[in-house]
Amino acid sequence: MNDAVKNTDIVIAGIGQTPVGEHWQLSLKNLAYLAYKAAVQDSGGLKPDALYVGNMLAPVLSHQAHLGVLLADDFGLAGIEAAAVEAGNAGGAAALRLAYLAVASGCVNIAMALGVEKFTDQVGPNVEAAASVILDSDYEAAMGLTPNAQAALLLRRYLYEYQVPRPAFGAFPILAHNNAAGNPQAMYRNLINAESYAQAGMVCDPLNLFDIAPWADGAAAVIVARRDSLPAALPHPLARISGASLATDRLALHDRPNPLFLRAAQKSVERACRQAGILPQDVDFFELCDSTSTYAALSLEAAGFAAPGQGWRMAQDGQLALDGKLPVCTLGGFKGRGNPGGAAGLYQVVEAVLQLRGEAGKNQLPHPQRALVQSLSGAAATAVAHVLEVIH
Amino acid sequence: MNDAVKNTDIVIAGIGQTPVGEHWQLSLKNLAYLAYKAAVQDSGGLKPDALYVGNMLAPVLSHQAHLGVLLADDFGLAGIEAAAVEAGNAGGAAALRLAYLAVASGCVNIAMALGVEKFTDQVGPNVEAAASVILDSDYEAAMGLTPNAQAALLLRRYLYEYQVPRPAFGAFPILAHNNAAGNPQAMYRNLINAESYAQAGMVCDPLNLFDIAPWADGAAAVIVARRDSLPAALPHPLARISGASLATDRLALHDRPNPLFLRAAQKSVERACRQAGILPQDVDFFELCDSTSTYAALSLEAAGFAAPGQGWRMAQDGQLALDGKLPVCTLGGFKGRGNPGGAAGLYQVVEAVLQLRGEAGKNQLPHPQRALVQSLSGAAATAVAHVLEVIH
Amino acid sequence: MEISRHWRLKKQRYSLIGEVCPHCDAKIFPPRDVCPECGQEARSEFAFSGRGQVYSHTTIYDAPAGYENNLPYTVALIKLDEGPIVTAQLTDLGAQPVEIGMPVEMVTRRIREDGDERGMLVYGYKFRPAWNAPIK
Amino acid sequence: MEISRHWRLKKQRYSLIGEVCPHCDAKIFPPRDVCPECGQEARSEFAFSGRGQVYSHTTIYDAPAGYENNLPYTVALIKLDEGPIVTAQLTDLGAQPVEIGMPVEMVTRRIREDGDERGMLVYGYKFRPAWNAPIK
Ligand SMILES: [Zn+2]
Ligand SMILES: [Zn+2]
Repeated sequence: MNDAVKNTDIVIAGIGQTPVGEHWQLSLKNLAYLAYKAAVQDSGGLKPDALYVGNMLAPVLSHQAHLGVLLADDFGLAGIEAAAVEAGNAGGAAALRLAYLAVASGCVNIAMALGVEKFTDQVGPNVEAAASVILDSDYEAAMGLTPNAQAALLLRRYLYEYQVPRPAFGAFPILAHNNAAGNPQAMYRNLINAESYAQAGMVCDPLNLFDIAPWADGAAAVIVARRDSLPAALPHPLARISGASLATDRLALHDRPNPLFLRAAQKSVERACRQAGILPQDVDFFELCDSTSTYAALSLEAAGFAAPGQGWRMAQDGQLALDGKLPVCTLGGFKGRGNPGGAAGLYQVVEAVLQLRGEAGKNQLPHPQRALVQSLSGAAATAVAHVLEVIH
Repeated sequence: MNDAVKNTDIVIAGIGQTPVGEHWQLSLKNLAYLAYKAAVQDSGGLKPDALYVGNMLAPVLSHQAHLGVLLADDFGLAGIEAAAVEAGNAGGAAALRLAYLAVASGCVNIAMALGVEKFTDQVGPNVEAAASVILDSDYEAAMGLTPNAQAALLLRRYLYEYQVPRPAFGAFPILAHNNAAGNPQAMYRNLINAESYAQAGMVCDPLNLFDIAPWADGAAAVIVARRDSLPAALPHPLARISGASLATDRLALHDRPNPLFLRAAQKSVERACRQAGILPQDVDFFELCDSTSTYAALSLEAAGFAAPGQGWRMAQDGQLALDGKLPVCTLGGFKGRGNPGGAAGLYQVVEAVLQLRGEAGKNQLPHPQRALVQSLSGAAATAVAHVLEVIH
Repeated sequence: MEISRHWRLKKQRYSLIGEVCPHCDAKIFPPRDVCPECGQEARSEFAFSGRGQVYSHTTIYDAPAGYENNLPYTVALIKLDEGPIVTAQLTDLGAQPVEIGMPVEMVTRRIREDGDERGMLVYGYKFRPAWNAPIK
Repeated sequence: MEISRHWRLKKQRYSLIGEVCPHCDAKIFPPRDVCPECGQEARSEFAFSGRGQVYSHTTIYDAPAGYENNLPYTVALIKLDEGPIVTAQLTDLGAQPVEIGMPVEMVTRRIREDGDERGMLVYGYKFRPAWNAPIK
C-alpha cells in the first residue's frame, strides 16, 4: 500500500460508460441509465445519495431540462439530491468536481457524477447552432462563429506565429484513431494516415474533417466516496482523486490578451497538481482534450509539457503514443472515441481509471500509477483538471 | 453570542439583489453584475473564489449557456472556479446548496451563489414553451402541459378531495401583495382583495391571473464563507446556514403515488431541520414558495405546519401575516415580488437574511432568530431547504 | 427535425404501449428503465386498454408556442383502468362539462399545430368521454 | 421575437460603439460591466473608427442553422486600430485571398438569413478589405 493512502481519501469506487455513437433508438434517459447501471454494478452495488449530471444541450436539443430529477427518477432514486451542472463540453468533468466537493464536505456519502448527451434528437445545422450556445451569444455566435470555427481561428494564427507545417497537426488524429482501434466503446476504430488526412474535406479552414471530433451520443458515470465509507472488498483497485480543480478564462476569444495560450487550462492543471503535491511531469499519462487538433497542441503547452508554439512537435516523434514518454488519449481521445458533449469529461475519467486499474485491454499501459485528466469546453473557457492515482 | 456559534460555522457574509421586473434595457450579464456588485459591497469587499450560477432558461431564451464563465468573465474574475447549476425554478437555491458544500469541503474559501433570469429576451408563448422544459418533455410538455397547468391540475384535485371553497385560495396572493407593498424590490406593490381576486381572468382553470406569480427578470447573489475566514468587523450581523438540503421527487405528476403531497418538499425540510437540530416549528418565519397559490398550501403541509388538506386554512385567519404565528413570504413572496426563474431561490434567501439582520424595513419582523427557506421547482420535483440563523 | 425522437415514441403515442414488470406484475406507463414498484428492470411490452377516468383536469387559456391555435384546450390526468395515471389532452367534449371521475377512452388525434414545419410527429393519444362506460 | 435584445445591441451592431474606461483610458469592445484593464466600471461610450487588421480568419463550410445560405462564409478576428479584437464576418472579398495582417474596415451588412421570420435585427457589422489603408 502506498504510504500516503489515508482513510479519508476520496476515491472513485465505480465507473460506467456506454459505447459512443448514434443511438437513434435510445433516449437521453436510456443512455444515462446504461451508464448508471454499469457504474453501480462496477462498484459492487453502491447507490448514490447525490447525483450531479453534466450535460451541454438537452434543454435546446431535446426540450428537456431538470435533468437531475429526470434521471434520479428514472433510476428509481427519486428523493435523493440531484441537480444538473452546465459547463459546456466540460460539464461532466465539472459534475465530478462538484461530486468531489460534496463528498469532501462530509454532507454526502456516495456521490455520482454522470455525464450524458443526446445529439441525435436533432440533426445537422440545428446541432451546430445549438453547440454555439457555449460561445458568447451576442458577439461570437451571432456572427456565425461555432466552437469548431473558434478552433480554426486559433490554428490559423498558430500556424502563422510559429511557422508550423500544416500537415504536422495530422499526427493528433492519426494517433487518436490508432488508439481508438483498441477501445470497443469508441466510435471510430478505423486507422487513418497522413495521406487520408491530407485529402480530408475542409470543415472550417484550416480544420478538416479529421481535425474535429464528431458530436455523438453517450453517457458515462463515476461513483465517488470516502475510502473509509466503502465495503472492504471491492473487485478492483480504487483510484484516488488526489487533485481536482476547475478554472475559467474569458469566454470570447477576442477578449483574451493572448488567445493562443489557454490560461484556464494552465490554472486548472497547476491547482490540481499543487493539491496532489506533484508536478505535471510526474504523471504516467495525460488524458487531454482533443476535441479539435488545435486543443491537443495547446493543452500540452498549457499544462507545461511543451513551450508555447512547441506542443505540435510532441506528436511528431512517437512520445505521445502508448509506448511513448507521455501517452495521451490512450483509448482514442475525443477524435477516436467521439465527442459526447457534456459526457466527454467523464469518459476521459473512466478511461483513465481503466488504465490505472489495468483494465484497458489492448491499450493497457504498463503499470501506470498516476493520471492527469484535462477537460476543456470550447476554447478552454472552462477547464477542469483531475489528478488520479491508483491505490494498490 | 449564541452558545452554539462555532468558528467553523458557514455563514452568509453578503447579499445582493436587483429589483424584479421587465428589464428590457439590461442584458442577463448586466442584471447579474448588479446583484454581484451589491453582494460584494454588502460583504465589505469579499471577492469569490468560486461562483455557482443558478439559471433556468438562458440556453433556450437567450441562446446562451456557459453562464459560469460568462459571468465570472463579466465581473472581472476570469480564472476562478465557475459553473452553472440547473434545477429549474429552484436553480438558485441549488447553487447555494453547492456553494455551501464547496465551502464545507475546505477546498473553497469564499463562494458566491448567484441566480439570474432574463425572460424578456423573448415574449409570450415562447416563454411558456421554454418554461415547460422543466417538465417531462415527452409525456407532459408534449401534451401542451405547462408548469402553471400542473399547479392547476393539483388545485382542482385538492379542491375536490378536501372540499375546499374555491375563494379560500385567494388569501395567498392577497397576503403576498400586502407584503410586497413594503418591499421596494418587488414587482407588484398594489393591494388586491377578495373581490378583485374573484374577478381575475382565468389562465388555466381553476388558476387565475392572481394565483400565478409572473415570470420576471432579476438577479440575486449570496456570498458564503466559513466564519473564521472573514474579517472581524462586518457592517451587519451574519446569518449562519444551519441546515441545507436538496431533495427530488418523481418528475412527472402522473408518476407520483399521491400527487397532492410534495414528498421532495417534505424530505428537504426534514433533512435541513435535522442538520440544524430543530423542528420546523422552531423557526420564526417561513419563506415558502408561492409560485402558484397551490404550492403555498401544499408547501405548508409538506413542511408539517398543517395536515394534508389543511394548509389553505392557515391563510384564512391571519397566522401567516407579518404579525401572525408563522409569517410567510414576508417581502411579498413569488406572487408579490415576481418569479425570477432560476434566481427566485436566492431572492428568498436574501429576503430571509434581511429579516434576520433587522434590515427588512416596513416589513421587519420583531427580532427573528431563525428562518426556514423552501425553494421549489415546478411541482416540487426539486425542493431545496435552508435553515438560517442570525449570529449576534 | 425531431423525427428520430418521435419515432422512438410512436408505440406509446399511437397505441398506448407501456410495460408490465416481469418481477412484480406492475403495469407501467409511460415506460421506464426501472419498475417504480419493485426497483427491478421492466422491459416487457404491455398494451393498455385506453380506458380510464379523469383524475383531474385544467383548461388552458394561455398556451405555449405550438399550441396557440388550439386555445382553449383541456389537459387532464387520466387514471387508467390498469392503474397508472397519464397526462393527456381531452377531446370531443361537446357541451358536457368535464368532471373528476368521468370515464374516458383513448383516441388518436393531432396534438401540435406546428408539427409539419419542424418535421415532428404531431399525432398522439388524447382521451374523449366514454359515454357507454359504467361510472365506477 | 428577440426585438428587445437586438434593440439593446443596436449601437454596437450598427456603429461599433464601445466604451472608454474613465479610469485608465482603455478602449473596450464589446462593452463590459468592468474594465478588463483596471477592474473598475467602464460606462463611457466610445465610437471606434472601424479600421483594423485581420488577426486570424476561417472559412466555414458547415454552418449553424440560420447561416446556411451564406455558405461558405469567412469569420475573422479583427484587431481594431484602437486595440481591442472583435469577431466578425468578412465581406466583399472578391478574388483577393484573405491574409493575416490584411487591413480591413467596417461596413453594415445582413448577417443572418432567417432574421425577419424570427423578428430579429439581422444587420450588423462586417469588415471588408480596406484597399487604401497603409499596411502597418
Ligand atoms: Zn416490478
Ligand atoms: Zn480601466
